[in-house]
Amino acid sequence: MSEEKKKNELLFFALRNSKLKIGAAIVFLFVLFAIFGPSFAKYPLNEFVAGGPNPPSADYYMGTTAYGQDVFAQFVHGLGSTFIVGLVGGGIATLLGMLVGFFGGYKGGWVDELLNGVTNIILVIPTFALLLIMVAYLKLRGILLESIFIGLTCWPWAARAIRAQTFSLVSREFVDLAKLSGMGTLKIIFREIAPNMMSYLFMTFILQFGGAILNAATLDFVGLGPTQGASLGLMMNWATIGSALLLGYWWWFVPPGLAITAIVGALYIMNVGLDEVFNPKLREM
Amino acid sequence: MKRYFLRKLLIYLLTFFIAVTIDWMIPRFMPGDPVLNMLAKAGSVHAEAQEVMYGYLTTAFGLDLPIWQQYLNFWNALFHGDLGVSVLQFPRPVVDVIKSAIPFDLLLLIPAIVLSWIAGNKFGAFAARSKRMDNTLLPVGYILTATPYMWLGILLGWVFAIILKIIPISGAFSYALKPALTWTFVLSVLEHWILPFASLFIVMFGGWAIGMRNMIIYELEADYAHYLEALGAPKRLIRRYAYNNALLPQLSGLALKLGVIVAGAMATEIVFSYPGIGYLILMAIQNSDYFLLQGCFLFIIIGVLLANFIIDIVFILIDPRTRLGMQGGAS
Amino acid sequence: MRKIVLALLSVLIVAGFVMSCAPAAAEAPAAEEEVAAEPAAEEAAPVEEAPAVVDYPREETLYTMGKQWGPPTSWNPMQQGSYAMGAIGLCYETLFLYNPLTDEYIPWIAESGAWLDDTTYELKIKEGVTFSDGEALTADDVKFTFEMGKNFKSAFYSELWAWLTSIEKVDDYTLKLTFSSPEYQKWANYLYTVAMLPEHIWSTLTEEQAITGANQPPLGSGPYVYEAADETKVVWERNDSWWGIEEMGLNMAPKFIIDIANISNNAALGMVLQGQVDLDNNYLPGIASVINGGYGITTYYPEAPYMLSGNTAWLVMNLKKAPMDDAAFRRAVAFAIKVEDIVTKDYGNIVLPANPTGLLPVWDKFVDQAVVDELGFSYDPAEAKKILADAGYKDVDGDGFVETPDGSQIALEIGCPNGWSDWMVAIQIISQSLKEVGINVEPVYPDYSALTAGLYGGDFDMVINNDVQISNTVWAYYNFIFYHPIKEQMISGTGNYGRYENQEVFDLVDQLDATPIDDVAGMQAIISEIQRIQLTDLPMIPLWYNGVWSQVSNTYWTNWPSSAEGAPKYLPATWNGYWNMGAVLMLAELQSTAAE
Amino acid sequence: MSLRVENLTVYYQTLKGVVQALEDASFSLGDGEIMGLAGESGCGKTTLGTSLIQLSGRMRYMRGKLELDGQELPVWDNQAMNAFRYRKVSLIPQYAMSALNPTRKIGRMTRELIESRSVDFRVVLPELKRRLELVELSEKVLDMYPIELSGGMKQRMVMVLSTLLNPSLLIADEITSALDVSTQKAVVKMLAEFRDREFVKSVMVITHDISVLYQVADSIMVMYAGQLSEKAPADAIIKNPRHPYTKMLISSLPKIGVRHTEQVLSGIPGKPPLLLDPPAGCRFRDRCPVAFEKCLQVPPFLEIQKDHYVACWKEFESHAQAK
Repeated sequence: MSEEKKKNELLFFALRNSKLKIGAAIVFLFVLFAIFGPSFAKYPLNEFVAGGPNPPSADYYMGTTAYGQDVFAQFVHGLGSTFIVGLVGGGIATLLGMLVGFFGGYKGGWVDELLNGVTNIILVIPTFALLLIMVAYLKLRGILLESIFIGLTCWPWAARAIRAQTFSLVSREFVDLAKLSGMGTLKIIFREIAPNMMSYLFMTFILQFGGAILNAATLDFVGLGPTQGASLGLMMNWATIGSALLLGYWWWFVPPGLAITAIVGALYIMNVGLDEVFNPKLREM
Repeated sequence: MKRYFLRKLLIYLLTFFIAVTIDWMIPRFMPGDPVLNMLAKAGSVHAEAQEVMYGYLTTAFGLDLPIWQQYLNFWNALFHGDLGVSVLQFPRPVVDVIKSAIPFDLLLLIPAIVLSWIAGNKFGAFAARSKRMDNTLLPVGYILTATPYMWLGILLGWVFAIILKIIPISGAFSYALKPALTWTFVLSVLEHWILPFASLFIVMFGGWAIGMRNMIIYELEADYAHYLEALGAPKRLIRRYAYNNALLPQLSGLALKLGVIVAGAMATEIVFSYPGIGYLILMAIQNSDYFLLQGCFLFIIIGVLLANFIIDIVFILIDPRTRLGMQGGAS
Repeated sequence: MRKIVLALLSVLIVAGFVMSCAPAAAEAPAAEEEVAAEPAAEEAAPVEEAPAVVDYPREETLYTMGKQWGPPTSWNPMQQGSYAMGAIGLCYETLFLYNPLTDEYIPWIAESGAWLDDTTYELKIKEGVTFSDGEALTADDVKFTFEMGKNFKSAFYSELWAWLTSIEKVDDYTLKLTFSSPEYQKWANYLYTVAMLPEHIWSTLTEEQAITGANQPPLGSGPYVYEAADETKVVWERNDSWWGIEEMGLNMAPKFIIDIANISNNAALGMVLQGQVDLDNNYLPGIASVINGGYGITTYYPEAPYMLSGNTAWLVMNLKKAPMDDAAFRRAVAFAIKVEDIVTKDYGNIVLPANPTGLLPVWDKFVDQAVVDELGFSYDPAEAKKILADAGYKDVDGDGFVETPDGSQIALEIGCPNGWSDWMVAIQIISQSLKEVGINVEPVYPDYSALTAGLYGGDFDMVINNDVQISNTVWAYYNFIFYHPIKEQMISGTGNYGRYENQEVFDLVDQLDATPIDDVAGMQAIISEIQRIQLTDLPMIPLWYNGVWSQVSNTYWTNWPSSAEGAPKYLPATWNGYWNMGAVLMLAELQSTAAE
Repeated sequence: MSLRVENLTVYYQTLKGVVQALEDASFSLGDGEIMGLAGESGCGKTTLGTSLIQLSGRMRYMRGKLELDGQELPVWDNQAMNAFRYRKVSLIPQYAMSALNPTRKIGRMTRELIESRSVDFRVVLPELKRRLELVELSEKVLDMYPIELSGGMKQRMVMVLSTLLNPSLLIADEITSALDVSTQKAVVKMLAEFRDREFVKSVMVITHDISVLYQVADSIMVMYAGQLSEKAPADAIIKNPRHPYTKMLISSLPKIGVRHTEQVLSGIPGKPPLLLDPPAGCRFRDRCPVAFEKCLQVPPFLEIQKDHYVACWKEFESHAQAK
């Protein structure tokens, strides 16, 4: 089948894959919210506009924190940073993972051992050990910094996964043939191996995207997150610090967690949809 | 094979060496002076005494030595199981502090990880059986794995501890008890254990289920599966093969997740004030007890490395492809 | 393979259970104690034992929380900050107690103490005071304890010997102390902070053992003895042969006192609300909203500020840096900060805005109102702008922020340790209100040690600090603000981190130290001079009074200290140094609800 | 007659529409006959082959009747077909190299497969060993993992495995394409050997490589664009082809026994038609030098000589004249 046709077919299946549509719709919705939400926020971010905690009302769409900050403002800005983290963090992690995974898996031997060693080191050093030192030195930390940090520390997962996958491909015939035909390493990797695990790479990226978001949430929650702006993890952090549960300020800690779950969940569902689109075999299941 | 193992071992030792070196840097890289922090915490009224104390403790922590010597001493002490003294829990040795936290982690993490892995794989394989189940059951998996550990923890605690008041929200066992091997105590331990365990288990379960589901679908489309079908082999057999083969990537996933899980466990332990390593780390961070921090990280490093090594070996034992592929690489 | 995994799992679970009892085993002495203390618990192993049985009956137990950051690890009264809750106060005792609320010194181990002349102090000790092992506590033990400061330089009170020359034993219950230069105020402080140690146990210890040892289990003369401790708590059991029962007719109500190591705010508040903790000394955000909320939770005051004031939160500025080196600028800052917002929004009205002098309410009598009226300050942005303008601070480049008179940009940082949530919010509010008058200050949250390093080394702009606590002497406050001499490293316990230099005021502070504690008029005279200088130069700006955080549950115990008529008037706090500030007397006043 | 096929028609369901991969194939296969099935790639030979044992997901059985040893083959009914698979009809797949479960020792996998077909492995084992010997594989392979075998070894292993239950019909799909010439010969010879020893009654060897067929095949069937063109004894096809397409196919072979490469026939102008909506009548028409108006109808597959079937109007005419 020619390239042109392939494209159409993918598009065709993309359009009639409900998983993909639902997932994408949810994510898209939140993206819109993140982009346009701030302009609807009545109050500036993190400013102490109200006397104290207020339940949601026409005045404060999503209520206010115990300190009288507008939750809506925090929420929409938080959404924004969530996507930044996912995109930047997940992106960097996936790229590094591909690089390491492909070469390790394909080359094998000492290259593999070396890359493996590097992976292991990153893997075994609890990532927030590095973060701690960073935190200690940087009095001001932004979302972008956090994203980059996550990207630089969370790639081993992808690397290992891709490496394993590459392994199984390397022992397949077409790779042998390619080798016999004297193709160069890069060529084989990107012409033979990569295309054969496109959907897998996609899956990896989206998992990383979601993973980065969850990672950030955890870091923020233990108080190692950004010191400026807003993030959903920070909201939860402050909510627990402010005993929001016991005082029943549900509007403070429910939305951020829900949003994260919804976004990441939607991403995963979307991802499986894509998987089916890319992989005809799955369609027939 | 032997040669291969030796090489692997070497790699791991190297990794260990580097990781530990980085770990060693933590307290020394931190701005400020651990001893000063400690004195600041001591909050003694009289500065004069503090200055004496300062000199005294600096020697006690061996921070007055040249850096290279400190490094050598660190390794030396390491092999004698001495990780220095905790600042937060002065004068308690870091090793003691960690020792008393480890059981709670084993209690929490091992069952959570292993059970969720097994259950998740089964569920994923089950979900992959038919389109209908796939579409109905799996979204559950996605939602679960997409839930932030601590948020689930908060909600669980909220529902069971605060609204229903049927499970204690914090600690590892009732404050009215002394640790002793009695039923009362064991029950109390279980009752405090269940919520943190649940929030870890549930989230991980979703992850494994999805992983397995994706893997098994690939396997079911593999050539050997088609061949068996052509020879009229029953679905049962084919599924079994697919499942077993799909377990391999899942297994390597297990090794990889450990790092992440530690973080997740940390968040969970914080929510429930469960006195494991994660909680200890938070304590150490908040009180800038970098010696304790160092110890905790060392523990994690060793744990993760060990797990990786074991899983590597298991892999070699059960996956001929890897084994032979690697031998090829080795020779 | 799954079989293997399962096997592994089960093995580890079992291992986990067994090991989870390790803490008990690990603390060998403790374990032995337990065996001795209650065989019942040890025999409780058999399966048929009813699950309801607990080691500490609830209605006889007082649960406290708030002091212990991390597991209890030291019972050594020489480790001022880190000893386990109650080591001094419940177990070891001091010569006197000091109750700040009534400003009185209560003879405790001591029968009396008096200055015979400017350099000699006579100390009489109660007869019949005994340690919990039955040994009598005599002049020898007191002498030994104080002389430990001479022999062991690292003892926290070793500096005492810079101005104490000798201690001589007159008889078994009388001591005569001779001073080179009497520092009355400081001495008065020692009288209720130094715990008396049993010579027959401590005399054999080396300096290292004595100063850095864990001293577990401890043996003191107090109303409670060490029962047990593990990762999460320390348990004290009432000493029914305590000397105080006869000597002072005091009967401590709780049979057991269990102090729980701090847990997350959520969990803490939860336990308070459910009556699982009787006395909680954590800062619990939002507590105001549950008081009188039907939970049976009360605080010292039934309405705002709810809490007693325990220390002053200061805005410390680096006087070695422009523009903080300019008194006018500092004054403008003082006028610009909207402390009211911090009080209402950050703390939900559980704190009080500070008096311009920064003196705690208990020291109102030392506030020279005339000086305050003349030189004091209050939130007034207009005034702040005016002061800036007059001093030549103008917005030259039109970025909305003023520049220094010499036209250079102002971009300052105000810091507090990362994770100190209430302060993090506070500095956000401060930076917000300073920006409103055109002073460009950004909030920053460095890690604690980074912050203190900067503070001690003089590398900072603005920092919130509350190092000095409520105590018997206002001198301690001025010693903090005007600490001298200025050193390279102004480590904790000193003060004056902004490096304010003014010999005149330094001398006044020393003079104050050398004023007898009962010479109130003399003190007032000196203090009003100090206050004049303080309010003119504003080396630090007092912001608000942190409370003696204390919320109590009336589910199991009642008659807590409170402002109410006839209620006990003590600091309801378990923090180190507070038991001996009268809190221990609270235990005798408590009433069990089970009793009724 | 071990296999009789009548009007077997199989289409593919794709997005673009229905691909008419196999149109009214009617032929038969005698006991002990090894029939080669040749044609350019995409001519539907693999479709024909696999449709005899298992219709893959997107294949649609349209019509036709299949009979094996007098029993009807219910290829349209996946369940019912199971009874015939392996015991009656078996397959050596194109992907023989990766047909074995990589994580099972070959012996164990074989056992599990055999037992899953409710046959006692212990009974089969001796025979299995004998056959391994026959294909020059030592018993040890049973204790090996597939990855430890060379391509040729795997190929032979699969051969043994696929024929272990002595199926009546064996479909060998492109068994030689991945092998080098010498191994090809060996494999092909064994195929014959298997037939002679009656491990299998009859074999259908699918390949684009006529030279391979010439070595073993008793008869050769040529397909073009989903239609049968010609079937005849191997000699007849090679020496005296009747269908114009076959003629070109043969003539385009430089010399007998030399490998024919996979390219579109050089000698013939044009390309085979798309099977999405193929032209009516003879699908070779457009490329056929001798085509005439009659070719607008589909030519029947007629036996113009003993065992020599052709589907070409021109041939029918000349044949008629010859008589």
